[in-house]
This record gives sequence, C-alpha cells and structure tokens, in this order.
Amino acid sequence: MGEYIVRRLIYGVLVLFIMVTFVFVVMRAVPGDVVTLQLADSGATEEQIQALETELGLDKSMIAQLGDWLTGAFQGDLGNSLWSGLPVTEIIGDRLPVTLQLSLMSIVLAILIGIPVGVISAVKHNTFIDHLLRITSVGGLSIPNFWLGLILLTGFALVFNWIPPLGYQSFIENPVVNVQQMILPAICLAITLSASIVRMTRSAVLEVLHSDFIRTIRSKGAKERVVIYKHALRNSLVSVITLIGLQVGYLLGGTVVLESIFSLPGLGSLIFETVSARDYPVVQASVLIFGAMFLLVNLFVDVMYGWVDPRIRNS
Amino acid sequence: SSSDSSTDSNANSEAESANGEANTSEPKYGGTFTMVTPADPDTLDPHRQSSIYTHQMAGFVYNKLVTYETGPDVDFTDYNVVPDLAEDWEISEDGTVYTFYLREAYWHDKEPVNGRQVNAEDVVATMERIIELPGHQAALLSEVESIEAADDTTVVFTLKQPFAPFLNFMANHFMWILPKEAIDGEVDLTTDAIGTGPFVLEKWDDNVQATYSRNPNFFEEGKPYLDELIYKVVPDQGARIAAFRTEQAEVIGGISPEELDTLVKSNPDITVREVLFPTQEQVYVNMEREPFNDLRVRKAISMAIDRQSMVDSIYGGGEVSGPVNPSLGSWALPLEEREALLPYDPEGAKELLAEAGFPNGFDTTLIVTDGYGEQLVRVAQWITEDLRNVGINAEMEVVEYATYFSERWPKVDYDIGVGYQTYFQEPDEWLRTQMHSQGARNWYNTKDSDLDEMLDDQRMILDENERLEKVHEIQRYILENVLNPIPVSTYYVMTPHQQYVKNYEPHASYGHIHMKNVWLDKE
Amino acid sequence: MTTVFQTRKGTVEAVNDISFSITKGETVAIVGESGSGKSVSALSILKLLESNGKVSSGAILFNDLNLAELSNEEIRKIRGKDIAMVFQDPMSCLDPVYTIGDQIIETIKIHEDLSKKEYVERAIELLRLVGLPDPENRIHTYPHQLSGGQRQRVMIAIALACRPSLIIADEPTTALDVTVQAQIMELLKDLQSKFETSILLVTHDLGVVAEMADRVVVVYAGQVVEQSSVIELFENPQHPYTEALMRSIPRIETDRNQRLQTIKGNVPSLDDTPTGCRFHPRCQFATEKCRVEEPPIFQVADNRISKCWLVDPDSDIEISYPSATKEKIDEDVYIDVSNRLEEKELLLDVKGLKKHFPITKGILSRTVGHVQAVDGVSFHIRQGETLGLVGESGCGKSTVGRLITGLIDSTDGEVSFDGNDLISSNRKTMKDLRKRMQFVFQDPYSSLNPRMTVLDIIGEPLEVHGLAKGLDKQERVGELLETVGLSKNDMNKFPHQFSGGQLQRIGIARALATEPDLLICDEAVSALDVSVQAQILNLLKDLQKKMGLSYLFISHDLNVVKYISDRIAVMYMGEIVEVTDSETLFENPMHPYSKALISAVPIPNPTIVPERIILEGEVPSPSNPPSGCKFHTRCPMATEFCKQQKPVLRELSSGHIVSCHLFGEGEEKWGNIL
Amino acid sequence: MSQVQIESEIPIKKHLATRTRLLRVKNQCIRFISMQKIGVISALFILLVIAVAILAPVIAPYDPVAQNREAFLSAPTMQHLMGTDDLGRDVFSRIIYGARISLLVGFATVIISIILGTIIGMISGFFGGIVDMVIQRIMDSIMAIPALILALFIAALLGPAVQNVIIALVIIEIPRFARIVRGEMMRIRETNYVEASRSVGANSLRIIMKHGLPNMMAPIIVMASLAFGQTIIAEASLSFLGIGTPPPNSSWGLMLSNASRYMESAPWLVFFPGLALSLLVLAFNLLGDALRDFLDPKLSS
Ligand SMILES: Nc1ncnc2c1ncn2[C@@H]1O[C@H](COP(=O)(O)OP(=O)(O)OP(=O)(O)O)[C@@H](O)[C@H]1O
Ligand SMILES: Nc1ncnc2c1ncn2[C@@H]1O[C@H](COP(=O)(O)OP(=O)(O)OP(=O)(O)O)[C@@H](O)[C@H]1O
Ligand SMILES: [Mg+2]
Ligand SMILES: [Mg+2]
Repeated sequence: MGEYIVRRLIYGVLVLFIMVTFVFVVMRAVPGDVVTLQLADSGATEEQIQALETELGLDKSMIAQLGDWLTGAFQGDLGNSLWSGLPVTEIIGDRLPVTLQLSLMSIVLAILIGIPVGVISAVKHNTFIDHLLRITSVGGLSIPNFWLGLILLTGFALVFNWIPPLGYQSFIENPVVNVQQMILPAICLAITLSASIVRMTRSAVLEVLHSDFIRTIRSKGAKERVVIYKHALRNSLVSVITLIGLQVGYLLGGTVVLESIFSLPGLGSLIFETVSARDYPVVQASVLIFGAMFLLVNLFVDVMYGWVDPRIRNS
Repeated sequence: SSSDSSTDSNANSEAESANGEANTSEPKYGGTFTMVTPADPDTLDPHRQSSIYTHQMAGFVYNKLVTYETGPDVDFTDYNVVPDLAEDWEISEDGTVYTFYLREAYWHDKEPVNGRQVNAEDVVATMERIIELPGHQAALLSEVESIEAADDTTVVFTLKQPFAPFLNFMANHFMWILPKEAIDGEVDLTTDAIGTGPFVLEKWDDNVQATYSRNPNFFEEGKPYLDELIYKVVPDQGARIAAFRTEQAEVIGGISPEELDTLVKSNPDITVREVLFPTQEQVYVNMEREPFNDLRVRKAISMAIDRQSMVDSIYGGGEVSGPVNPSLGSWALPLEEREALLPYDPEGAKELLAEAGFPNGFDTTLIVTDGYGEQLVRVAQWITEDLRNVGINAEMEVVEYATYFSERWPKVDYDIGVGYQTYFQEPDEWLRTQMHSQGARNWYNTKDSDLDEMLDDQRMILDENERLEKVHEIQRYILENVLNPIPVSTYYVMTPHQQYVKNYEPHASYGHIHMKNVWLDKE
Repeated sequence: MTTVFQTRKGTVEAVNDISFSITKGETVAIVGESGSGKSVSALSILKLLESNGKVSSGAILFNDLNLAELSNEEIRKIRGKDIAMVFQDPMSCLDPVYTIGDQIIETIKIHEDLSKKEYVERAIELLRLVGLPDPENRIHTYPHQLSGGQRQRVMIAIALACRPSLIIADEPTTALDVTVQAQIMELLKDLQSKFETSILLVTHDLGVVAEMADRVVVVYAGQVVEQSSVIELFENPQHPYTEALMRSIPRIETDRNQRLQTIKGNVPSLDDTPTGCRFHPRCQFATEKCRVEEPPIFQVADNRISKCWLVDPDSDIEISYPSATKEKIDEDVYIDVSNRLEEKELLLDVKGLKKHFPITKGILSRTVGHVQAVDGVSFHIRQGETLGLVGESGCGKSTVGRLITGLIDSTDGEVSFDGNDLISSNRKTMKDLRKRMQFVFQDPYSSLNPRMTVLDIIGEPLEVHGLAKGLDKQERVGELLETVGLSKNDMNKFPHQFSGGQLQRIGIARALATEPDLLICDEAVSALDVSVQAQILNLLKDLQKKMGLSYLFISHDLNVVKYISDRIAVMYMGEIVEVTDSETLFENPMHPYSKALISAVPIPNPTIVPERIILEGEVPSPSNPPSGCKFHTRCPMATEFCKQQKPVLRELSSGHIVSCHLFGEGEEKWGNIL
Repeated sequence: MSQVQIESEIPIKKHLATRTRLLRVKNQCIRFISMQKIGVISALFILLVIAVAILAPVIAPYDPVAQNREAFLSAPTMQHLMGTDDLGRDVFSRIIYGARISLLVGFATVIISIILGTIIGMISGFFGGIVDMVIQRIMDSIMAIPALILALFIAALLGPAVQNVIIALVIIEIPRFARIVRGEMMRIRETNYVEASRSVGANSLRIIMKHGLPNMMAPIIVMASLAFGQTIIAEASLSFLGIGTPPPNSSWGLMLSNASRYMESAPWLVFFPGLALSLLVLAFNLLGDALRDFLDPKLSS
C-alpha cells in the first residue's frame, strides 16, 4: 500500500505537471497581457512597460518562465501575484480553507442524505417509494445549483428575513457564524451530489443483493437488516466511493458559482477574478491546487477502496 | 483607472434633501458602521492601483495635502479645495511655485511609525514615489520640476510652467501622503496602511472585509464619531439587499433601480442618496476606419441614441452628458446646451447617413466588455437597438475584459465601442487625455490640430473664469466638429442608507472623505 | 418428509409439482439438464428465491414442520441451523470483504450465543474439520486469498457451523477441477458419515451422482420424471429421458467408434412448455397419447417412480431401449482410422513452445516476473488426426491453442504447419496459413458478435480472405449452415435468437468457412448440456470423416477427450507430462499426474468404487513454479531428486512419451542418491 | 438476360437484409416504447423542445432581441405570457430562442466530443501500450481539473462567445467519452468474438469498425444523453458567471444571470428560464436512465 501511494503521488505530480504546462501556455497564448492591462491607461512609455515586464519576469522566454515557476513550485514558492505582489501561497492559503470546508461539508451532507435514501430505494425496489425517490434524485441532478442558490438565498431572506451572516469567518474564529454562512451553499452543492449518490447506492446495493454471496448469507439465517447493512452496503461502498471521487470534480466546480452567490472568499472565485486580470501565477497556482485536490481526493478514494475491499488492499 | 470602477460599485451619495434636521441634533459618538460593496481591492497601495476600491479604503486611512470640501451645504460635485494635511498654502505670482505649510498631525500608532509627527520629508518622499512609479498618477505631477522640503513643515513645489489644474491635481485621490518608513519598505503597503486619517486599519481579509477603528489622535478635534468602520465584500446583489434589510449593513452600493424600488417600498424609512455618477458612458468610433472618419456618420450615431430614455430605464435616472462630465459642475456645459447639442433625432440621423452615402445604413461591429458589470452591456444593447432603428446594423461583440483593455480599446482595434471612462476630476483630464492627438487616452484616433491648440492653451489660463469660458468653448467645438468619443449619459447613483445614519454627505472624489463626519443616531 | 413445490415466477412455472423426500443420513441427488429447475427447487426449500419467485402451492415438510407456511422470521431461524446450503461457485458465494473467520462466526452468532473466544475456537475447529491447513492463521484471511478448493471448504465449514441435519448442496463441485472435485467429494462423504447429515445434492454430472447419491431424482422442465435409488437408476432407467441422458454422456469405456446418442431438440423454455408429457417432442417413443395427456406419476417399484406413459402398467406398448439404441449405432459405425495414422502426413509440429506473460508493475510497467503459462511444449498432429489436450484449469491449454494460431506471440519455440514455419513467417503467409487453421471457442455465445447477423459472422472469414462476396458469400454461408445442420433461412438472424447448441454449430460453420485443415477446439463443448454436447461431438466426428479434418481438442473433461481423441497430451503447469494414444492413456497412465487425473474422474456407474488417488494441495502459481519437476509438490511419489532435477520427455514405448523421473534416467540417479 | 437477373438478385437480398435490420430497429423501438414510459415521455419532450427551437421564428410572438420600450420588467400578461425583461424583451420569445442556444451547445458539444473522444478512446484502447499511456496521461490531466473550473478558465480566457463555450465544453467532455470508449474497446478487444475474428485473419481496422464500434454504441448513447444534461447546465453556469453566451443572445443561463438582479422585483425572470432549463435537463437525464435500463441486458430481459 505504501509503495502504491508513493507511485500514485509520483503519477499525480506528472499529471499536475502536464496540467500546469497547459495552463501556463494557454494563458500566455490568448490575447490580453498583464502589463498592458496595468499600464494601458497611464500613458506609460515603452521603457516603463519594459521595466515592468522585467520586474514581473515576463521578458524571459516562455520556457524559462515555466522553468523558473516550476523550480519555485517544487520548493513551495508559487510566485507572487502580478497585481498585488503578494505571495501566491499566502493568497491561496487564505482562500483554500473556504473551498475545502465548503466541499467537505457538502460531501458529508450528501453522504448523510444519499446513502440511506439509496439503500431504502434499493430495498423497496420497484415500489412506489422507490419510484418517487428515483424521480426525485434525477430531479436533483437536473436543477442547476446556482439557481437553487439564488432561490434559497432570496427565499430565506424574504420568508424568514434571514440571510447567512455577512463577512466570512473561519471555523476556528467563530464556528457558529461559520456554519451559518456555509450551510446554504453546502446544501445547494450537496443536493446534486446526494442525488448521484442515491442513484449509485441504489444500483450498487441492488446488484450486490442479487449476487451469490448474499444468498449464502441469507442461507445462514442472517437477519435482513444484517444482510443489507453489514454485507450489501459494505460491498456497494466501492462504487459509491468511486462516484464520490469522480463527483468531487463537479463539486469543486460548483463551488465557484456558489461562492459568488453566497459571498464566500474561496478559491473558485479567485480563479474567476484573476483570470480576467491575467494574474498568471495566481491562476496557475489555483488550477494546480484544484487539480491537486481532485487527485488527492481520488488517491484517498483509492486508499479507501483498500479499507472497504480487502481484494484491492492486497493487490 | 476605469478598470475596476464598475458602475455597481459606487457608494458615493449626496444629500439631496432633508439634511437640515440631521445637523440640528448633537452628534453621538460610537457605534459600528458597515459599508457593503460588491468587491474589494487587490492591493492597498494607493500609488500602484487606480481601482476605486483601493482608493475608497485609502481614504479612511490617509490624507492628502489638500482635499475637497464635503458637508450638508456642499454639492456632491463641488470641487472646493480645502486644507487637509496642509494647513495653508501660497502660490507665487507667476503661478509656478506652490508652498504648502503642514499642520501638526500624527501618524497612526502602529509599528514602525509609532505615531510620530508628520513632516515635510514624508511629503517629499511620497511625491517622489508617485513620480517614479509607472501609472496614471505620475502624469498628474508631470508639470512639476522639483519638490523640496524647505523645513520640517514646509514643502515647496516648483512647476515647469504655469499650470492651472495643479491644485486640483493635488487634491486628487492619488496624492495620499504616506510615511517615509513605508516608502522605504518598512511597511508592506500592499496589505497594510499607516496614515493620518480618521480611521486606523486593524485588519484586512482580502475579499472578506476590512476593519477600521477610530483614530484617537486625528487632527480634526473630536472627529471621527464612529468607533468602528467595517468595509464588507458581498458580490451578490440579493445578499447585499438582504444584509441591508436585516440591518447588517448601514449603507450598500451597486443596487439596480428596480430592486431599490422594491426595497424602498417595503422599507419606507430608509434614505436614498441620489448623486451624479462621476463618469459617463461613451460611444466611441475608430476614426481611421470608414465610414467613421465622416463627421456626418458620427453625428448620425449620436442622434440615433435616445439618451434620456436609456438612462432612465437602465439606471433609473440621469442626464445627457457632455465632453466634460456633468459631475464636474460648472466645468461641464449646462444641461440645456448639452441636450441641444446632443439631440435625439432618428429621422435626422437617417438623413445624415443618406448624405454621407449610406441611405440604407451599413453593417458594423460594436464592442463592449462585461468587465464593468452588466449595466454597460445593457447600455450597449440599447444603443445597438437604437442604431438598428436608423439603419446601422451593429453586431454586438462582448469582449473579455483583459482583451478589451489591453488589446482592443487602447490599440484602437474596433469599429464602434461602448464603454465607461475613468472618473476624472479635472476638465483637463476629460478633454486633453481623450481628445488631444497626443493624449494618453486618445484611443480613438482622434486628430484635430485646432483642438490640440485649444487644449494646450486652456491649461495655462490661471484665471478660473477665463479658463471656464475656454473649456466651454472647447466643448462646443468638440460637439460640433469632432464628436469622438460621443458622450452618452451620466446616471444618478442611488445609494440607500439606514435612516439612523447621520451626516452621510459624500463627495464625487474617491476615498469616502466624508466618513469622518458620519455618526449614528441609535442607542 | 415430502416436499411439493409449485413456484410461480411471474407467469412462468419454473418448478411444477415436484415431490421427493430425504431421510436422515441419506444423500439424494437432483439431476437434470440446465434450466430444468434443479436450483429453483433447492432454493425453494429455504425460501431463498429471488423476490420475484415464491412457492405458490404445495408443502415443504421438514420434520413435520411446513416450511412453506412459515413466516420469514421463522424460516430464518431454520436457515443455517437446521438446513444449510452449499453453493456452486465458491468464488462468488463468499462475501469478499470479510475474513472467512468472520463469516463462519457470523453463522454461529446468528443461532447460538457464545463468548467471543468460543466463537473463534469453533471456527478454527470447523476449518480443521474441513481440512484447511493452518486454520489458526487462516481465519484471518479473505476469500480472495484462497484457492477455489479452499473456498469451497470454507463454504462447507459455514454450512456445518451449526451442525444442520440437512445440507443442500447446489452443484458444489462443478466449478472445480477434477482433482479438487475429488477432494471435495471425499470430504463431503467423510463428513456425512461422521455427522449423519442428510445431503440434497443438486448436479448435472451423472458421474458425481453415481458416486455420491443414495437416491436420485431426475427432473425435466420443472417436473420430476423419475425417482429411484442410484443403482437401479443406472442399471435400468425407467424414463426415456433418463435413459437418453445416460447414453449421451461419453464415458471412459465408451467406444470411440460409436456415435453418441443424442436427444434431439432442446430443453423447452418455461413460457412454452409442451402439452401432455413435457418430454414428448424429444422422445423417441412418443405416442399420440404423450402429446395430449400428461402422464401421472407411476410407482414402478418400491421407492421408484417414473412419469411416463411407457411404464403405465395398463399400457400395451413394449419398451426396449437396447433395440432403439442399437439401431442408431448400426448406422454410424466408424471405420477405425487410427491404424493408418502413422502413414499420414505431419500437419502441425510444435517444438519447445514457450509463452511467458510478463507481470508488470508501476507506472513504468516494470516487469517484475513472468507467468510461465506455456513452458516448452512439443507435440505434433498428423493429417486427419485428433489430438486431445487435457489438464487442470490454468495449466496453459488455451495459451497453447492461441500460440499455434498466432493470436499471441510466443516467447520461444517453433511451430510449423504443413512444413511452413509459423513464427518466422511474414504477415502474408501468416494470413494464408491462418486460413487453414481455425478456432472453435468454448463459449458459443460470447464468441459471436451479438450485433452481427449469422451471415456476417460466417461470412467474415470469407470476406477477410477475399474468398467470396455478395451473392457468393450468401451461397457459401448457406452451404456451411447446412453442413453443420442448420437451415439456410437462419442466415439473417442474430446470435441471441439461437440456442447454445445451435450457436456452437454456427461457430463451427465459421471455422469451416475457409476450408481449413486443422480445427483447434478450445473447450468447444464444455459450456453445453450433455445432450447438446453429444450432438456437437457427433458433428465434429462426422466432419472429420467427411473432410479429413485434424483437431487439436482442448478440454478438461477427460471423458470427452477420451471419446474424441486419437492421441492425448496431458499438461501440467505449462508442460506436457505425457503423450500417448487415448486407449493407452486410460488403461495404463504412466505419469503420476495422469494417474491422479484419470482416477479423479467421477465414473457414472454407482457399482464401481473408484480407486482414487487424491492429490494433496493446490496447483502452484505459474508465476513461481516449483523447482525441479513442477509436479513434485503434489506428487505422492515425489523424491528429493524430483525437487532438484527437471525431468525430460522420454519416449517409453512407441508413441508413448512421459516426463517423469520414475521412468528413465531419473530412476537410476534417484537410486544413487538414496 | 441471365446476367442481369443474377445481378438484380444482390440488391434484393441486400434489401432483405436491410429490411431485417430496419425491422429490428422497429422492434427495438416498440420494445422501448412499451417498456420505458418515462423515457418515451422524456424523448417526446426533447423532440418538442427541438421542434420549438427549429420553429422559433414561427412560434415566438416577438423578436427575442426587440426591446419594447413601453414595457420594462412587465409581469406576465396576455401580451407577454412570461413577462418582459429589463430591456423590455419578451421572456417567452427569449426562452424559445434560448432553447436554440442550449440545444446548439448541447448537440455541438456532445457530437464533437463523441467523435473526437471515440477516435482517441479507440486508439488508446485498441493499441494500448505507450500510445495508451501517453493519451491517458493527457486525458488524466484534463480530467484532474474540475470541469467547471476548466470551462471557466478556458471560457474566461477566450471571451464570451457561444463557440468558445463549445470549445471549453468539448475539451471537458472528450476525456470522459475517451475513457468510456477506451474501456469498452479494451473489453471488446478481449472478448471471444474479437479473438474469433482475429483467428480468421481480420485486421485491426476491421475489428475496430465491425466489432468495436457497434458493440460500444449502448454505453456511448447513454453517456451522450447524460452528457447533454450536464453540458446544458454547464453552459448555463458559465453564462451565469458572465463568461458563456454573450448578450444579446437569449441563452437560458444568461437570462438567469440577468434575472438574479431582479430576484425580488421580477421573480418571473428567474422562474421561467430556470424551469425550462431544469425540465430539459431532467428530460435528458430521464431519457439517459431509460436508455441505460433498456440497453442493459440484465435489466431489459
Ligand atoms: N429469478 C428468476 N426469475 C425468472 N425465472 C427464473 C428465475 N430463476 C430461475 N428462473 C428460471 O427457472 C428455470 C429453472 O432454473 P434453475 O436455476 O432451477 O435451473 P437449473 O436446473 O439449476 O439449471 P443449471 O444447471 O443451469 O443450474 C430456468 O428456466 C430459469 O430461467
Ligand atoms: N494475457 C495473459 N496475461 C497474463 N497471464 C495470462 C494471460 N493469459 C493467460 N494467462 C495465464 O496463463 C496461465 C494459463 O492460462 P490458460 O488460459 O492457457 O489456461 P487453461 O489451461 O486454458 O485454463 P482453463 O481450463 O481455465 O481454460 C494461467 O495462469 C493464466 O492466468
Ligand atoms: Mg442451477
Ligand atoms: Mg482455457
């Protein structure tokens, strides 16, 4: 397992490298550059523009820039923002926890809703409840979460005269306020995710319920509850976990929209802001972090497999 | 620059009515004032950033040598220069030497400045920094030959030649005075600010909020009244309104007129400040491209636009603007004259087009960026429709902001465009930067030697009335003979604040310089 | 104890009015072709049917308790405690995520309240009982860490956990190799005698029945057609179906020159059961009465019933099976060709063929070892000859087949076909040679593209080799279909519209399309029911006679191989250990492995008690084969020498080649060492 | 004469074969209709939306960009069934035209990414080895960036335009299709019927085209119908963030984005486009589900 994790990490670094190179090249290839953007309205001279280019290190060849950046990145230095001059690590350090917490809360919420509902749907297979739950879950997948976010926010404001407290506060600072701020966006994100978890749990549990070993367990005289929760669910978890790993991508994407609706200073809105400012290092680093988050979650998912399924653990 | 000054962002406001009663009662001390805006700056360094957010936050902390007057009796657009850090100043006869006498003021009590007294060194260092750094602010001091500290409290500016806008430029928001320690790099100006202003920056969480506390050593005795000032970022309009409703915010900005209407209907108590926006929408054409080099076509475009209906329905009110923005008060042409020179006359437009050889109109592309927010895109759509009505089929192209601002607009790569201009506070800026053939922001290929000459002349006229005449004359000339960029309209910014907020008398210049006077009438 | 089922599945009846009984300590076998309702009957007893099925009428009496009427909760208490089950596929019948210890303990926990320590002790004891070595440590292993045989032992341990009085075993050995099957059967018999448990054995293998059962229930299309004691049944079957079934399996003693008896047609589908006697459409003796009237169950003798009008005491029809069978045999006596084989030309010559599959690891696909799937195999096939290739699962049989046809590249060795070297030949020659060498696959369904019509499937080789197109192709395909006994009209159908036997005929037709000289049949009949298997075997024999084909016949079923092959090669772990003609191999196997293999084959004759050589342990991993003679780890006669020195193939007598130290130079050296 | 007759027989037989195929297709349709009621309803709804989109100029009561300067933000009335927006444009007409954009983005994205994804996946899955290794790493790196983030990145860089949204979404979808196709190809490559085909001498191209493609259609179709829904939502999200379809087009996402400024004063602006969007996505998801069930041999028997 240890070797496996190391291998996956190396592999992840490779993937991140391709990704960053892609982002790096694309950002510089498209129209709009940061120096003009900063100096266009000041009537700055050629020399001033060049001086700024040199100051920002943008006068070097693209390969040299990439090389510099990567060298820095390996040492944990992601460069400085081209606009504020702040270290990118610091900027991201401020934003990352928000996105992480939001994602985490949504995943937990989604699991808490999705798995039990999925199991019920599978057990009540082909009954009215099952149909209802299935349709609801497809419905959950079909509602754009930004729409849901808008409606929840306005709805709460109009009906209860309540909105999440303004001004993001971290969980450590003020857990109560923090949770109040995070809960609505987390619900919006969780709804889509839990809908897919319901569907996946349902089909996985159904499939497992039809497998041979379940018959063995029944033939032992096990109670139905044991059959379902101890055996069927546990065996279905691999597919559910896989799904969560894959859906984390959607979830992280969704954070962008909800962060903007619920005024949360997260990583998603950071990318959004900095892409149009052509703040290359910040965008590169944010994309990198998102990629790394995705890969780490999936690595974690793979490690979870081992925990859930001994066959994978030993191979 | 105009880059970050989205229309939604202006929280400035002007006392329109009923400010008498506010002043009758004694100001109360204390309380927290929360200001909610759609965004905040990337950096706090006021000389490196022209963003309105940077300067709004700078205004709480820093002072200039001179500033503008604010108050119940002062109009939002009155640019009356009054003392700030400079207690007094003298101008030499020939208008080339300005001597400023500093008052006794102390920096905020923060490391490494630790509340020492402000001296001339600080001012000189600041001015040198302004000149050295690339950017718009350097242009404001371009006529300055030397800056010297005559003694600890006296600073002398020597100009290359008489320069009418100088004092006005000294009151410009770029002129925030910084402590020398900060300029020497002992303070991280991107994230921190140590000034002399009414409020002390306690903490800034980028994109979340900035918290300020009362400066007990502020040089204006007894001010400010507020204990705490919070500058909060809430990008979503709905959330801002909700925050206002729930009294989590004292004042909010960037609210669409319709939503404001709904808000006022449900909360009749609230006060809405209505002020002229210090910039305007402009339609500009590329004068090097056919058929826009033809004055008749430009006039036709201008006549096609139903300015008043547009500003009323999109912004909920405003007026026809001119080459100098109406927010500059008397420097702008009087409203009647603007309306007369920029008429709405689709039939006339069609005739002019026919005269110019386009009886059936023509096809073209109109660029706009969404970087300033949705309103401008709506304006562009409105104008597109107006143009279509006179036969100009303009296909609208929404350009990504960075591309717009670094490739299209400054490089004059477009047929027609619709955009905002930066918030200039000097007629010279409005006219010369945009329309002089050498103008830093002449991004329209406008060239007119007569105009160039007139523009050069007016900056030398030291007599204010004489200069005013000249500026008006230039504007008339522009509207009749040049007409690029084509002024569209200036709208009223409507800012709601809670009814218990008193003395909230904002000014058109950047920096919320009125906040030192504000107090809260609540327990 | 009498049980009667009537199970309804939606509208279909999978089991129709079945009655049988089991007494204490007795083994009753249910036999029948696939789909006849064996498993459903077994599952019905414990109400373990899928949710769409239920026992609709009848009673299941267990010690006077009617299981059919019990509530779910009540039946749950009986499951595992009084009646336990063992299922066919040990791979899929254990929960993969819990240790075997947990799974055994779970059973005990459900029914008995003991302390934690006692549970573990009980589990260990059970594992010891079923002969799993090192049970103390093994209880912590997961199912996937065990071999098939070991898992089946665990299944039995679970079944035995609460000392049930009845074990229902549904095809408990079908998924296992013969040698392992022999181990398990031995174990079951042992345990039964120890605990006096009754066993209800569900199987389709008459050999297993003969060996294990006391009484037999024959089912056909959901009905019991015959019930009798095992000896009587094999001696004198009373139902034409039973009779036909027994005739259609090739046995070791079956004359290779005779055709196998087949049962025409297929098992009827459940939604389309024939009227009258359900067997009548396939029955040689069917009369008008059979067609319309369903026969009742006739008591033929004590404890012996048959559901056939033929045994109706009032009936006037005389039955004489032998004559019926004989008539068939007369028709199709084969000319014994084996004598002339020597003269025939050499068609395929394989020398020192090796295939090592690399085991890769890591992102860089580092090779960390090799699976020595085929490790130096040499044999030859003459024109018109059939070579059988037998061996346990995973020994490399299929790989040999693939290597010969060039579907995979060999690591080493030579293959020459009709004088042409295959390995070094270029693409073009290779393609031409392929034309003459065709494959018939094990699973007829999966080897046919489900989205192609039969015309396209059989036409594919014709197109690929540019033999026929358009109309010609259609004609050729039509001919081929007729050759394998199908109709021209089937051309435009899709594979799913055919039965297994028909599909295999299509597979054969495809293989014949290019008019090959050699057919490689990889387990070509293993997936088929016995009666269909017989049809295909007959077809293959006919084709050989007609077209002079040669076969490389790969199978693990020794009875089948014996029946069809002229010579047989026995493989063990990628190596050939013995080659000889089929008679000799069965009469006088030399290699200990061949001996064990042959002795392990269940003989469908209850009167014969086979002398079994039970091989210990499991097949070693081919990626890490034992040193010396690869068989030494399981060989009852292994010596120290075998561990060190690899034996070579030696011709002991004409055409009889063996690789064992017991014969040849090893003997002397062994002597020396001792 | 005889020559002619023989020749004419081929087309007849060919025709017969085609007819059997058609018949099979027809039977499948009938089976689908009888088995998957919800799927049929969804398909009908989608067809309806497609028809509405095509016939938009005929159906829509107003020009979607025409500004009625007499009626800004008018609530639903008989004249404007779903009200008007902030520029006085008819919401109903805009929704009808908006269907064009949603469907255009959906179809273009899905079709282009199916084609490219299938080609890439086939190559990767069939040839394996180093080719597969390289392709997969590239696909991995695209997939490692969360979809919306990648779209946001690309669309924000390229600027707001429908074709840029499609480019962004295609880049996102390609690896997903490629992965499925690759997996299917690897599975099919190992099936007995491919081995059988190889054993009769068929070459790679034939195997890919005759055996590969037809047998992976089922998962591709299911994937495609689900991708439709995701794509439509993604387009809306991008438009919501202001980097999708640019004004004055009437994309649903864009309408929602504008409407968010009038949540209180003109709730119908949020309600109708949101409803249209959800219904269409729901229909695609339900259809995808129905197809999955239908095409899954385990469930369809
Ligand atoms: N859950 C079910 N739903 C519908 N039909 C079923 C179900 N289970 C079994 N059947 C049908 O019942 C019939 C009998 O099946 P059963 O499994 O008992 O056969 P079997 O004799 O055990 O065959 P095999 O030797 O292949 O195991 C078959 O035709 C099968 O298709
Ligand atoms: N492509 C492959 N890669 C790696 N190992 C393989 C491959 N194909 C077969 N093997 C291994 O080679 C050995 C021989 O396999 P093969 O299929 O030839 O056995 P077999 O005798 O035909 O078995 P069975 O009776 O189960 O069909 C097995 O251990 C198998 O796991
Ligand atoms: Mg069975
Ligand atoms: Mg095999």
